[in-house]
Amino acid sequence: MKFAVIVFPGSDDVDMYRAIKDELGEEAELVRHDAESLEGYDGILLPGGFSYGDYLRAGALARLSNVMKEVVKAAEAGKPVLGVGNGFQILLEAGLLPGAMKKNESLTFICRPEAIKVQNNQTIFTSLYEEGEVITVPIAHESGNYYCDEETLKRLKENNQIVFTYENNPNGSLEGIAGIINEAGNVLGMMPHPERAVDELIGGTDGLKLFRSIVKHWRETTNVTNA
Amino acid sequence: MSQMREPSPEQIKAEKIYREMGMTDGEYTMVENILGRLPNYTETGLFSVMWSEHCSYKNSKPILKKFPTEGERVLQGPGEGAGVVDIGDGQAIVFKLESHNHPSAVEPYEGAATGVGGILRDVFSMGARPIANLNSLRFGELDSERTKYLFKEAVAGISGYGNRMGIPTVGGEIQFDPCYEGNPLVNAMSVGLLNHEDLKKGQAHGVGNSVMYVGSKTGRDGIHGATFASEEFSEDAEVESPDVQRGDPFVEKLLLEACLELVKSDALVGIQDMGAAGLTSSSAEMASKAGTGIEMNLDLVPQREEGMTAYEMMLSESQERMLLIVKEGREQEVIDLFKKYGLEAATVGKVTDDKMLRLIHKGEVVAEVPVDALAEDAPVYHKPSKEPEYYREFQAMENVIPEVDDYNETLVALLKQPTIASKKWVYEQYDYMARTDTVVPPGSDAGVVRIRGKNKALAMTTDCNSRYIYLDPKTGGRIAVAEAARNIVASGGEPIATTDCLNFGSPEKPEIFWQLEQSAEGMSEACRALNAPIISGNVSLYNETDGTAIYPTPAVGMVGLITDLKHITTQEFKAAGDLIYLVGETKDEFGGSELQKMKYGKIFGKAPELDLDTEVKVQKQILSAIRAGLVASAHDISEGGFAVALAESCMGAKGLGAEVEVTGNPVSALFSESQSRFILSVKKENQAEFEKMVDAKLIGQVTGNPVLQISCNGETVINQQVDELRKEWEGAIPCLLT
Amino acid sequence: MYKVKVYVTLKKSVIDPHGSAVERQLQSMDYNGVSNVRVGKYIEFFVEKSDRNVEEIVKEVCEKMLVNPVIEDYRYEVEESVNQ
Amino acid sequence: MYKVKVYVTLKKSVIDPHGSAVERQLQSMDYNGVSNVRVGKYIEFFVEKSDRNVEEIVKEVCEKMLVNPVIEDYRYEVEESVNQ
Ligand SMILES: Nc1ncnc2c1ncn2[C@@H]1O[C@H](COP(=O)(O)OP(=O)(O)O)[C@@H](O)[C@H]1O
Ligand SMILES: [Mg+2]
Repeated sequence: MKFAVIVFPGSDDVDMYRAIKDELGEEAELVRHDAESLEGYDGILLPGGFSYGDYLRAGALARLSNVMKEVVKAAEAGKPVLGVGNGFQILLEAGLLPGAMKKNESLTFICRPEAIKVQNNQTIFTSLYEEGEVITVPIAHESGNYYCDEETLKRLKENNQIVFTYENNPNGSLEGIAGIINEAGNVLGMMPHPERAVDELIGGTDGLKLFRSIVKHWRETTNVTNA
Repeated sequence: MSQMREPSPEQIKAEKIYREMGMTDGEYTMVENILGRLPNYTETGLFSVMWSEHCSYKNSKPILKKFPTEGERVLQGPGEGAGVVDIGDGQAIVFKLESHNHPSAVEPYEGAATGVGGILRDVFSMGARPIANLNSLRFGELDSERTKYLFKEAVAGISGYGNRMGIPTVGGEIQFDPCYEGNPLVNAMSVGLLNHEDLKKGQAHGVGNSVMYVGSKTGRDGIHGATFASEEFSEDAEVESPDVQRGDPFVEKLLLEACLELVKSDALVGIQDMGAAGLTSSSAEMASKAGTGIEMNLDLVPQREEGMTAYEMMLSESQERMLLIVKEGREQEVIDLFKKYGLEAATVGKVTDDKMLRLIHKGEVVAEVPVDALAEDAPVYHKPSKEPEYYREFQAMENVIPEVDDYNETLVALLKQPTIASKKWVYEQYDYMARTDTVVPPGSDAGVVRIRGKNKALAMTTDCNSRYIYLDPKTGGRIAVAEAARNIVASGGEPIATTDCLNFGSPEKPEIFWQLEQSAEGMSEACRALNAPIISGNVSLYNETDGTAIYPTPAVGMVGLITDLKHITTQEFKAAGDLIYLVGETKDEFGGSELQKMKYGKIFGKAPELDLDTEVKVQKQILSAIRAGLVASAHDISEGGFAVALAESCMGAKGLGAEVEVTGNPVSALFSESQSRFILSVKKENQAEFEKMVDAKLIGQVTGNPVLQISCNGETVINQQVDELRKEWEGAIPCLLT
Repeated sequence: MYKVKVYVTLKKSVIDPHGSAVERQLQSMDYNGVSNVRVGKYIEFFVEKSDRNVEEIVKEVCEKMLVNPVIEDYRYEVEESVNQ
Repeated sequence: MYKVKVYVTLKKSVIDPHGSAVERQLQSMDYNGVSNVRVGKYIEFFVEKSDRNVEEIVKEVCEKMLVNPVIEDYRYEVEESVNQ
């Protein structure tokens, strides 16, 4: 499976890129913010970091870059799109996922391993987890305080779009929401960093199953055999 | 901004205007002699910044000369942006520690942030990719609103800049003491990695080559920052403070990526960051080091503000800028490369053969001065030194053991002292995991970062117990280096090189100069003994408020090489049943200890002794045992003594406790700060082999019950739930901040 | 040339972590009479005269970039200006 | 009850990374007529009537909490208000 890791100015792309190449053993390419096309990629990854310094609002400037038009197209075409940390913020700003991010309640950046519950394992991103499984995945963000209005929350719940929640809400997120998926089920945004939990030596391996789920789904739905 | 008429050369002399720029009468006369005429305003400015302590090290040079700076691994010692050490496989690491004290006292967020930005540029201007940051911080006691503000904002600034750069902050140290109340210290360290062939230097070789300017535009920020950093604070200092520099980490990240791409190109001849004294120091130093001159047309310098004078442009400390020397004819490549990253590059001058720095502004030559006079040949002073009264008094004192009624209470109280308390509140604001190479995050003795693709890692730490140094600068200097090395060794590494930042009061005072001399002497001895030469560093003098100096604070940064990932060791206990060993001798040593400060509200007496032969032997033994796979956990004993260190080894583990038995005076056994000591835990099956290798005393074992129990001479002196201890220890700093 | 001022505020229904923190701090400093602190943004810029209606441009810029309509409201002022 | 509005702007000579980033992005989206973007803060709060002069309170609050005088300037407006 071939992933595009989208690089905005200020993104931290290495973690995601290494996770895919070194730990998952799949193909990954860095694709610049001004790229004209995302053709040929089977999955789109929006990594963490501070695109455009997170200036103005986290994700606000990145969502206006050229490549985002292509990300929207890919999402509409049903390709898996995963936004992590800053990537999640960009997906929200771009309207690919509902809601918005506010500053953490503490107003400070928080970096630490966090216990996350898998609320929905019926997605292409989480099929290898058990429902209700509690995994440890690091967070590292300053604006991870998820917000949406009541109506949206109701819809998220009805459609089972809340995929991950925090066990001990670290940032003030509404209902401890850590990750949500779109209605179509192919765009996932999450603040915890699964790409930082793919190696026993560093941060554990609880994030691996997420990437493996994506690959498994791709294998099952594509008749191209992977060499 | 309205254009002020600059004073004429005659006026500068007659009205002694150079004094306002920090230049002495004698120095002014030297300038007159060098030029053979009166310097104009711009030229006076160039000399005043370049001859400030911050840029010229005029007072500290004689001291720095004594540092051991050579070793088989050293590829570049002090003198460039940062030092470079070989780590094998054609790779090298680049690192340096640098102060940003004065800016941080005025505007803590931006001061600390730009401190991080500055040290990063020092590292990547060498061609290295920064892979980890650390810091060393000092504040007053956390009891005033001002200190809380300074502390919170400085941490936020480091977090704001370092995190945005995508570089993990993996360690550091913080101490709180009233002497830093008016003069906090913010020292930032960065460690970079490079392949030998990418090593770049800040040298302007090749007459005719182009001088190029890249990065942010120049504004009026921080004019005279270097001079400012070379003055002490007085009550009205805040009024006079120059515009503070403000950083833009986003631009710096672009600059980093662009520069790292550029160093792969042979179009690049030299590169230096514009730090203190911006364009002036970068141009003069690059030319001076290469034996060339530089001519710049200031009209071509990208400017953010209108109507800037030559003086303002040359002295501006706008952030996120670099000066490049590029092969003649290859400029467009550089412009295109930077454009790809959204950055501007401009050709502003050329390398000449006349060893002059010549500046042209609006068609006129506005300054013409010899580069060597500005850089290499700046004046050097040998300040008088005098042993202070207090030192003699302290040395004459007998060691007294503080009285302790309740050992349990005392342990808890010590764990809550901000200097000892968990720094989680701080380091959780740092993205210590960025780049996913941080094997040991902050919270153990040293941060450990692996080298991708190789079976090796780097251990890194910053240390300096300034209380010992105040009591006895030479011993304290030795201890600072030895402690850093202990933290490296306890993590499984072999110390390979050292960096330092000498934060002191005014060198004009003989007693302060003596502290500087003595502590540098002690540091040198220890670096020699431990084979960890000093490859880079920084000096920050005049750290005084209303005439009172901070404790002498020569912060030490050290990096060690871990030659096999299997050797990585942390301080927390691993499994119930493991044997606990104490290495080293405990004496009745409380001078400058945490217990002494807590009990008496002040420090006095002798610093703990340090025997370097013992230190070296102990460290060698422990490292061999770790390399032989015999050690489950290792932790050096530092502030607070044995009981605090043992508690730390328990608190880091989940659901484990310890039961140990010690002997001697219980207060000393628990709280003395004797040096060269470690607490190790060892699996039972390794007992015999371990004991053959390390002179250690078996004192007890790790228990599956989270209780810390210490008995002394057969009597239980400490009995505490580890969870309770952790709560107090982790809660102390957040509690003081609300 | 026009000078534009944009005021961005969090929607009433959205809790403002920054404002709340300021308020808590003020309370602890005994400014008990201060309430309902809301921290928003105040953005200034210039727009050159062109064929396009300046308000149209301002609205576009706000809606595309300066404001996140999920949580924020905004208003703006446009005034003619001779120099920057 | 008073309603207070505070406008915090960066001093002229201080760089504004937010403003510059916004401007660069606008430029790349062909809003070439937009220039000199500066991003500041707009803060609203209420102050209860008391013995103390409201302006005095506002100034104190601004200088102690809301504004960083080293890099920022501010101005404020106070108006009477019946309800929050
Ligand atoms: N300013 C800081 N930044 C990051 N980590 C810090 C800072 N201060 C302390 N730490 C971390 O907290 C832990 C304890 O620090 P310290 O008490 O100085 O350790 P030691 O006594 O072993 O030198 C270390 O892991 C250290 O890296
Ligand atoms: Mg230690």
